[in-house]
Amino acid sequence: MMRVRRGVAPVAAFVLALVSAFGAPAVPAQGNAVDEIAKYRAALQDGNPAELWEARGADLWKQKRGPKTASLEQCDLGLGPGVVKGAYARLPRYFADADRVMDLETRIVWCMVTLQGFSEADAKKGPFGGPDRKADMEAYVAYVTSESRGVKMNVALDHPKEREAYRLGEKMFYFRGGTHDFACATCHGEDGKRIRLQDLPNLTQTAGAQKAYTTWPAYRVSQGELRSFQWRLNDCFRQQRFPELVFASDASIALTMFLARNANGAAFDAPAIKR
Amino acid sequence: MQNTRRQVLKSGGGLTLFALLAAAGWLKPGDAAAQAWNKGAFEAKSLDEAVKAVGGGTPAQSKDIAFVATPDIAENGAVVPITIASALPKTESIAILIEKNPNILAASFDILPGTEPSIGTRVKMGQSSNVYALVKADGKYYVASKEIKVTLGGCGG
Amino acid sequence: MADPMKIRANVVGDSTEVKVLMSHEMETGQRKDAQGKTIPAWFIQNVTVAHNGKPVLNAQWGPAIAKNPFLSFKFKGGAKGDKIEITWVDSRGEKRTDEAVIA
Amino acid sequence: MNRRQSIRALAACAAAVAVVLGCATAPGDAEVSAKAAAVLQSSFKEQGQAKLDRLVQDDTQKTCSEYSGKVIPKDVAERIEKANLASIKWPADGKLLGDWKNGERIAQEGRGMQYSDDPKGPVGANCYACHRLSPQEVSYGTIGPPLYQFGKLRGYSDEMRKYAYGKIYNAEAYNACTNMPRFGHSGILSVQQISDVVALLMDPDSPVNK
Repeated sequence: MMRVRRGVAPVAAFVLALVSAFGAPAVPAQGNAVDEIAKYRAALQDGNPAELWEARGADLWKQKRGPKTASLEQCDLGLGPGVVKGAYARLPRYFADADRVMDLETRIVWCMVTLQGFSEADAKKGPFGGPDRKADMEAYVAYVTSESRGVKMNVALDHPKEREAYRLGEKMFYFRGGTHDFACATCHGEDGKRIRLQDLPNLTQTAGAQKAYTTWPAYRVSQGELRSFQWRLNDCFRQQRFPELVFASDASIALTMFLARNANGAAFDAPAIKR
Repeated sequence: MQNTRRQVLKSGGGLTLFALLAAAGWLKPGDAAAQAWNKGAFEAKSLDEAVKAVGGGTPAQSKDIAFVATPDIAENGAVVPITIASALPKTESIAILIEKNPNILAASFDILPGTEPSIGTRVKMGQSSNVYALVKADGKYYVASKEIKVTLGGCGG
Repeated sequence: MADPMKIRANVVGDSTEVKVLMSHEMETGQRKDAQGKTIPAWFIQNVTVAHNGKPVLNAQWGPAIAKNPFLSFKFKGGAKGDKIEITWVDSRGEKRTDEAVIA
Repeated sequence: MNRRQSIRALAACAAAVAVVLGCATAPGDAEVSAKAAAVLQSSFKEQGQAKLDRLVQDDTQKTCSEYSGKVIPKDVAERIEKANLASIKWPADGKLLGDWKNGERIAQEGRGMQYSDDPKGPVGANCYACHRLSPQEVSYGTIGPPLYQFGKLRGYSDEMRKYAYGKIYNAEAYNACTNMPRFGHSGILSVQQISDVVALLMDPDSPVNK
C-alpha cells in the first residue's frame, strides 16, 4: 500500500502550488510554496556548518605559521593590531601602511606577507576551497567576519582613495561587457526581479545592498562550502560571461567598497547559510 | 580532508572492517568504533527490503510518528532538514528512508533508555520523493511517510 | 586529520538538548570528478553520543546524510558541567572524538 | 577614445546633463569611466574560452554603461538602434519559423560561453532565466516581460515573426540599452537556433501559445 509510486501526481501538485504562489489565480494553496521554502530556510538556521569554518579560522589565526613562524594575532584589520571584533563592519578601508584601500581578504594577504613572511603569491594561492581542498583563506574570513556579527556596517569614505575606490566600483557595477552585454546592474539594478525562482537583490538601493552584503560570507548548501565575498564576485562574473576576476584584485576591492558602503547602517549578520 | 593514512582497509566500494562484520539487527549500545554497520540494510532498494535487513516484518502505518519542522519543499536537495518524533511507547529506534534515493536507507538511530524519541538531521535527496520514518517500538515496526519536493535552482546552468 | 566537531549541549527543562555539526565530505560514491572518474564513497557510518560515559544515542549512517552533517536530539537528565562525548567512525575507518560540557 | 567618439560623448553629455548640472562634472565622470575600464582590464585573467577581449566594449556596451540607470537621450538611442539594426543577418532561405521543440530546449539551456563551460558543449539562450514562456515551466525569471501567448496575443503575422527574429538576433536594434543579450550579433546562437526560438514564440502549436 505504501509502495504505490506517485511519480506524476506529486509533480503536478508541485506545479500547481508554484503557479498559485506566483501566478494570478488565488486558490487555497496560494503561498504554500513560498511558505515551505521559508520553512526550509528557517530549518537550516539552526545549525550552520559555517561554524566549522569559524572554529577552524579562529584556531588557524593563533597558529604560528610561515617562514617567520608567527601567528596573525597582531594583524591590524583597521582597528589596531590584534583587534578583530567589529573590524569587518568597517572594511574596505584605506590603510596608510600599504597606502591603498583593502578589503578583508587583501588585508589578510598583507598580514600573511608582513607578519608571517609568506610571499604574496603563496598568500593568495587557492583562496576558494573545493571538494578535496580546504582553503585557509575561507576559514580566516569566516572567523573574522563572525566577530562582526550584530555590528552595524560603517564603511567610511574619508580618504580620497576610499572615495576613488567607491566611484570606480560604481562604474564597474554598470560596466557592460562580454558576449552577453551583461553588467552587475543587469540583474541587480531593479527591485522585485528574480532569475528563474531566485530573488535578486537590487544592489543600487540601500535596502537591497544591506540585505545582500550583510549576509555574505555564507555556507552555500549547494556546494557544501563556506563562500567569501571575493568568491561571490568571482562567481557572478563567471556567469556574466566575463573572464576570471583575479582574487584580491583592484576591481574586486573597488566593487566591494561600492557594495559595502551602500550597506551602511545595517547590522552585519554573517556568516549566513544560503541555498 | 587530505588524510588517508588512517585508512584501515582499502576496497572499491569503500568498505571497512566494520561493514564486513555485517551485523544482523539493530545496534547495540557502546562505542562507535565497536559498532557494526548494517551493510545489507544500507544497500536495500525498498522499504520492505530494508526492514527485512534489520530483521523486521511488514511495518504498520502509524499516526504516532510525526515529521516536525520538516518543510514540504527543499530549496536544494543537497541538504534537506528532517526531524522525526515518535510518540509510540518504548520506541527503540528511528530510521529515515528516502524512496527515490539509490539506496533507500539514509540513517538509523538507536534511542537508548532516557533519550527522547525525536531526532533531527539533514539528508540528501536526488529528486522529489516520499520519505519514510520507520520506528521500532516494543519490538514491532511502524512507519509514517511524507512527500518532500526538491526544486532546481541556479542561473547559469 | 578531520576538523573538530562543533558540539552544543544545553539544559532545556528536565532534558539536555544536544546539537552537533561534523566536518565531513559524506561522499556518496555516485559522483564523478572533472575527468569523469567516479569519486569513491566516503562517509560517516557510526556515531555514538555518551553522557558522563553512558551511551545515550547510537546512529548508523549511509552516504545520504548531507555533507558536514548536523544532528540534534534530547535526553532526560544531564546537568550543567556534565560531559558529552561524541565519536564518529567513517567508511575508511577514520575516527574522531570530541567532548563538550553541558551549558 | 578616438576623436569622433569623444565628440559624440560630448554631444551626448550636453544632451543628458546640461539641463541639470551643466557639463562641469562630466569630464571627471568620463575619467572615472576610463580608469574603471583600465582597472577591470588588469583585474581579470583569461580563463577557458573567456579571453580578456570580452572586457573591450563596443560602442553599444560603452554607451549603455554610461547611461545605465539614467534616461537615454533620444538621439543616442536612435544611433544605437540604427547601428544594431544594420547588423542583423536574416536567414538566407527567408524561413523564420524553425522547430519550436528545439526552441524550447534552447530556451531552457543555461550553459554556454562561461569560462567553466565546455566550448564544444551546448550553448543555450536561457530565456526562462528572465521570461515566462511555456506555462509548464514554473521556474522562470522576471527580468524581462512575460512572453506566454506571445504569438496568440499579437497574431501570427509575417511582421511579428520578423520582429521576433530581429529582436532575438539583436535586441539593441529595437530598444537601446535593453538588458537582453544580442544572441545573433554576438554569436551566441546560430541563425537556425534563432528561428527555432522564434517558433517557440510564434508557432501556434508551441506550448507558449496554448
